[in-house]
Amino acid sequence: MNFDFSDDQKIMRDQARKFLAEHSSRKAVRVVLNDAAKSCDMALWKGVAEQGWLGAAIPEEFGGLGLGGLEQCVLAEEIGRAVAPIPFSSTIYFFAEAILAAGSPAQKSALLPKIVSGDLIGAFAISEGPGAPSPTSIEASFDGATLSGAKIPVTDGDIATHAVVLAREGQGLSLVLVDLAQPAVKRETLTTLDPTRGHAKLIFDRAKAERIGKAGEGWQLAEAVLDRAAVLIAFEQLGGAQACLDMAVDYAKGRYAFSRQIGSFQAIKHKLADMYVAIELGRSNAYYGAWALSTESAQLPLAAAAARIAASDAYYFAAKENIQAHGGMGFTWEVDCHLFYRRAKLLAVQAGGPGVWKEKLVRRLELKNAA
Amino acid sequence: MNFDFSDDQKIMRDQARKFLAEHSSRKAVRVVLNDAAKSCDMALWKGVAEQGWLGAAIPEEFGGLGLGGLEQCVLAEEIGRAVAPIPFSSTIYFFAEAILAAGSPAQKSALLPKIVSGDLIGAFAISEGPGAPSPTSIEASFDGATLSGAKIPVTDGDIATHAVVLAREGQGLSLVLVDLAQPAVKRETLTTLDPTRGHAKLIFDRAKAERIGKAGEGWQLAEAVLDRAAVLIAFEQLGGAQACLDMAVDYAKGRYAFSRQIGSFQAIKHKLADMYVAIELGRSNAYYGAWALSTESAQLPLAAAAARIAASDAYYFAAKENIQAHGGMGFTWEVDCHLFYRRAKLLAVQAGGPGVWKEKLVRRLELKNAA
Amino acid sequence: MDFNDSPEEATFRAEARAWLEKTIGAPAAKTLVRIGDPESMKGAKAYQKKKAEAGYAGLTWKKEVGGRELPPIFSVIFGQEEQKFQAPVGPFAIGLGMCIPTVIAFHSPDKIKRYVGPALKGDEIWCQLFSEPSAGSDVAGLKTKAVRDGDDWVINGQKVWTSGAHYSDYGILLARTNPEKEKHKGLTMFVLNMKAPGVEVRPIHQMSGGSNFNEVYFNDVRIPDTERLGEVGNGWNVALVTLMNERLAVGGSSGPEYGEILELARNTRSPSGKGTLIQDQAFREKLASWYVSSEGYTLGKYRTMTALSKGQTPGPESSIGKILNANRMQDIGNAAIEAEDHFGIISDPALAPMQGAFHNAYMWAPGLRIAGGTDEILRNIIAERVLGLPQDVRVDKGVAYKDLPTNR
Amino acid sequence: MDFNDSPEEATFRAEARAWLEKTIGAPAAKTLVRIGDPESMKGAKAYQKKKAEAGYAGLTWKKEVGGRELPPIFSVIFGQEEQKFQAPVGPFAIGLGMCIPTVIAFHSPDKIKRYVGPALKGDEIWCQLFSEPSAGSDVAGLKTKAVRDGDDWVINGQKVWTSGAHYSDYGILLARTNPEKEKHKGLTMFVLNMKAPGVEVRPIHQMSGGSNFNEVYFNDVRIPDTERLGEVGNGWNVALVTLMNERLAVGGSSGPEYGEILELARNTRSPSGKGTLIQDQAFREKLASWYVSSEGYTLGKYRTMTALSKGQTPGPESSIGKILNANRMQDIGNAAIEAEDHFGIISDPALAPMQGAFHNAYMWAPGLRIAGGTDEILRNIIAERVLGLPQDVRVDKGVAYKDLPTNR
Repeated sequence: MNFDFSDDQKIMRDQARKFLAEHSSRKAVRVVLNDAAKSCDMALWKGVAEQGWLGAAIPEEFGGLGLGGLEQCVLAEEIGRAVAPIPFSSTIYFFAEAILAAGSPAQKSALLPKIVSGDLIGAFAISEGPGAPSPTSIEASFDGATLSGAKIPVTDGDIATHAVVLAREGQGLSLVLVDLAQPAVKRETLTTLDPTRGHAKLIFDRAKAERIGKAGEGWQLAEAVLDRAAVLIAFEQLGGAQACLDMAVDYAKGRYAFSRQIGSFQAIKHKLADMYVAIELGRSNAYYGAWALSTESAQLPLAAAAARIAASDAYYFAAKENIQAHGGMGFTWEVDCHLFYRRAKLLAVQAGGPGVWKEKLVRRLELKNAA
Repeated sequence: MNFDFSDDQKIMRDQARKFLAEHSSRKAVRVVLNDAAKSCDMALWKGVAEQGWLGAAIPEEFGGLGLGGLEQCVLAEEIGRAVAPIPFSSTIYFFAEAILAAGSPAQKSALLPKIVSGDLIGAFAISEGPGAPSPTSIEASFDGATLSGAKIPVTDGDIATHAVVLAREGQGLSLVLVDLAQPAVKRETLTTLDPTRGHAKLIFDRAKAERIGKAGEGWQLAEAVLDRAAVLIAFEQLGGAQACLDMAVDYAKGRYAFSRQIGSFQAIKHKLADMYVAIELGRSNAYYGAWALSTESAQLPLAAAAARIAASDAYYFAAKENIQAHGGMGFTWEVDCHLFYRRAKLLAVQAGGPGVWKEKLVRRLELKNAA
Repeated sequence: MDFNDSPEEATFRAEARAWLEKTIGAPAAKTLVRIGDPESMKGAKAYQKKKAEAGYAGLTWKKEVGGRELPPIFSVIFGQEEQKFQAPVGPFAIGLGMCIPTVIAFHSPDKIKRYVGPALKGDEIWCQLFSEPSAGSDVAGLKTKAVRDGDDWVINGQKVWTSGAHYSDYGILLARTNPEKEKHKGLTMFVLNMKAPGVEVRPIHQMSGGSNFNEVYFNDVRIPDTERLGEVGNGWNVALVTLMNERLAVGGSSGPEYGEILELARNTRSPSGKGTLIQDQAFREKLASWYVSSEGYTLGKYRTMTALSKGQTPGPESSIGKILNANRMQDIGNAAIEAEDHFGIISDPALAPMQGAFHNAYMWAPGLRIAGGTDEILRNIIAERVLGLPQDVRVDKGVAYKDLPTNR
Repeated sequence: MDFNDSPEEATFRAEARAWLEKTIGAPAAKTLVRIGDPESMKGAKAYQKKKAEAGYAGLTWKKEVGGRELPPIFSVIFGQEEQKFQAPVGPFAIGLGMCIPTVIAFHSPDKIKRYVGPALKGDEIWCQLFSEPSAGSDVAGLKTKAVRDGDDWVINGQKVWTSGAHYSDYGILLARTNPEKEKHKGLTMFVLNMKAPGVEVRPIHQMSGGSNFNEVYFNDVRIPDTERLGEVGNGWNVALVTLMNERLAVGGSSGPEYGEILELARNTRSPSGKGTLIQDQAFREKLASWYVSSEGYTLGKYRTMTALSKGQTPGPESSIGKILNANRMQDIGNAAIEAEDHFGIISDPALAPMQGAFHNAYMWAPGLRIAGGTDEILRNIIAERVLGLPQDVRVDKGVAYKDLPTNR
């Protein structure tokens, strides 16, 4: 039985944590939060590129480190803990994974090295409006050479250089690649709950585009990308949730009310114990997702759904009760609680909301039991 | 604003409570609980008849007191508090209400006086097996003169003298009245979670029966009876939930752990506060149901659903956390906690489970908003 | 059982309604009155003056201070009618609801005369200065010092979460006059002139973005001893009177309710991909619970009104309302955002459903769960004052304030 | 990251499996071994004897007491394989898991020789006598008196919730030898001969109907001082060793799980009247949560095993499992009953789904939430020992046991 990360992976985690503590302190995050014009810390982005994180899971032939999914999970957890204001998930979990999964050799060698170097910022564009997207709801269309339609919201779409877009092609759906640096692409930046990440509406008017993977396989490809991303995001969520618990424990030890540390009151103790339980439940499910991710296991779809559901629950609960444990201070802008409360919601909806994943989980469980 | 019971009704409640404390003490309930052959306290049944409770809402012309729905609610709450082992709900909330709602003058004058005197024990038979019944699921059939089929479970069906049965008649459903004292009716008593109330499977083999109300209106009539019963049962549930809270508060004051009253620990305090909140939420909704019941308001269907949902939640929560607050003692047969835990479940499913009523509530809310 | 006014109540409601129609015009739809902005403040003061002249201010107060000595139910009724007309009463709620009753109960006759009239007429606005950065749930643990100097007291320290401090003329201030005594026994209450030198008001920047509260700093602020409320060292008992009045001023539920999210669900795809959200049974069951909670809250207020109109005083059970409302608000806001899926992250009022009302609920609810008694404190209150459970162990009994352990 | 045994572990597992096939036969489906009934008890003792002879008992113990000094992971592996074969290990779990390790740690060499062998071979069964009617969560508050009389101690009092007392030969007994001392300091541990005069065992009638536990009464029971475990007054520290071993013996989840209720849902009408329950989105979302909780528990055990196989000792975090399992069991039982609608009240195994397994869960879960540490105590343990939060205020510090306030 070896259901844990390796010592090397743990060393990598410690290094990542140290690096982010230095280059993505809460103070640094607040620079982005407080500046409406900023939605990303470009210096940090360059930094993580130099650390090799962007290429961690990209094969060496394309300039990456050729490490596996487990190393990605380790990095994801630390990025989540730091609420890092960089387009890491969009570029790595979504864009790069899509290229790796379905890109042609030409596309790979054209794009992957740029990802490794940090010159390419990727986005993944599915949503076209309120509610969960479905194969029949997608209206953006690809005619084999150009893309037309609108995507809203696109996370990191305001700063992305390229996007992978789900679009209608003939009777089916396809994934298409778009270079966003062309006049046929308009961007409208969006105001969201989480100002530490950029969002935009992307409008395509016969924009030059090329397909990724086979025509008509767009939905299945997108689902596959989402399954892998769900595991990686689960680790970001757990990193954030753990940071909330750490904050709350710290505050509960230092804050006095009625001449006692508030952490000596069961109302607080049990609240924090419940956070811990939720996080550990998420961790166990996320570890299984990590194993399935790194082994390309057939269990991935079910494991990814479980990891995402547990991690989303844990982060929301930890983020909101961390505010509560802080009392009035927690409701102020100056105290960091709300950074996590905001990010928790972004990560909970970014790859599809809880309802979507609960349905996925049960459908996959039914298939498994039928098998 | 006069959203409360009247002083007279409160006096009636105090008298009912005193009477039940004397004649339906927990000790008396345990006589029924511990004796597999017993499912009802007949002496108590005679007693409540003498008190006039059985005729409280039955018009004077049929020997009743001709009081209103509010008085019934007051009695229901006390019966719930006492976990009284009598077929009160089956006979009064269901059987009598069905006769009053749809019975012919002949049926009324034949049956109602016997109810008032306590000689008639009524049952209401809809369920034919696992899961919520639906207009299409009912198989028992009535040919205009005789009834065939089986009903399971029928609460108090083991001791009932008469039953109102939902059965298929031609294309539709009808309510039919059956005298159970005939060879064409077989009874099989059932083992249930709540031994303080009797249950049976009733098997009809061309049993003499007569219709109540119009042919084909059985489902609507049953729904109307269920709406009224839901409000009255809600008061039984709140009476039971309040008894749980009272027990828990009492125990928490007297029981010491770590040399403190356990009621001084927030884990217990907040648990009991949550019970109180749930009960008060149920009470407010149930009061509204009582008002709608007593005024025959068009709001009854919606109010009844809200009252039933809130009261079912409150009773289940109070019953299970009352055991928890009692610790090991609460898990013993000798301590009374489990009487409520058992009765809570019976009352939660007897008139249709929570899922059924949540769907009813929303459907009725949609109608109201559409109107 | 009915929802009708008594004859007297009905007559009063009719008069009130007639007066409001004459004064304000037609009933208005629910809108957010932006308290504090100069324009609406002028309008509010003008309304309050007319209200006082018409005898609708201080309804429950003694006649000698300009009241009408009516039972509390009548001010509830007037408040209900005012709400229908969206009367701009916000700026005066704390002053007339909490501060002035305390002044009347504890100040000297001439001072009472001095303060009550202008407050009733809306000429002067009051705020309440109790909470401090290190004294929130435990108000009696406050630090702000008042030191006697001749005929004055010299105030140094800081208050926090003070609503309306920036537009208030006066405030009632709870300060520590003797750190040698037990914490509850070393406090004294004062009337503070908010315009006095050394008083500095700074807005608090909330996590939700806005600023509805203030910090108030005291730097050698002088208060004449003639502005003391009650005896030296009796401040806690004075504060209890103030806070008791707070409970009567329970606010209603704000933010989107089951009706709003039901509307949203009609036009939103369900997460399961089968039909719309309103057809989703998981959503329908949640909707049922929100309905039960929301209606239960409203009906509970009717029960409180019934008690009032029978001359009883409502107890701490009204704490239930805030626990239910704040948590339901957070839950509904969150559910709506998640139902919107990825689009739910967009909070821009121009794009988000209901002009971002669900997002506001999501960001506001955490504050609502804390302000005026946290969920946890309210559960303590219910457990101790309603259920009669014993207090938690008190480690500060018999200990001088200065010797108490405090934030590290 | 993988779920594989290390080479040594794999070899050991193969040997164990081969031995179990030889000894028991084919792997068996999960069945309830009715501990205590004479027949299955004979079988259990026979199995335990073979197990000891084959060297599979006391795997982790020192060689001089008949163990093999293997790391804990090996006894976990053997336990996993035993479970697949439904090996009848129940009656020995407490004795070999908790009592005998305590005997080994604190008893005299000759007594260790006397007790360990027969226990390993299953000839003698042990029980643990700690909890009392007024000392549940607060075990150290126990009343049972041990008074020195010559070479003996005279025991009077009562224990409760003792599993297996009725078929046990010996027990370890925690008693109060000095009420003048603080409660933790006046306790002493003894080995009790359950057949000694004055020991009376009575079954406890549970709310669920059955009787899986006992009360044990002591009426002038004499224990020679040579059967004392550890120093007089050191009983609490001895007990901590016993309880630490308890944590390693964490049981798995019992009762129906998401798989069973999923089956039920396939053939049950939905409460909404639309299709079957499995098509009901509200049910599907609940099912998803149960799956996450149940799988999370199992995966958490793999994490514990990983720690064990790396030679680390698992901490109190395993408390999580019981909180999750007991509450999920209650929730699933309740949901299944409610899904059956009115029919759900029928608990008769001949009629109820899964022979009444859901009803058993409903009636058993409340006990599971209490036994071996209530939900509340476990949360305290997590908060204090995992998160490092401060203890609650202790009012019994420095107070003699006899002066402590107790149940009124």
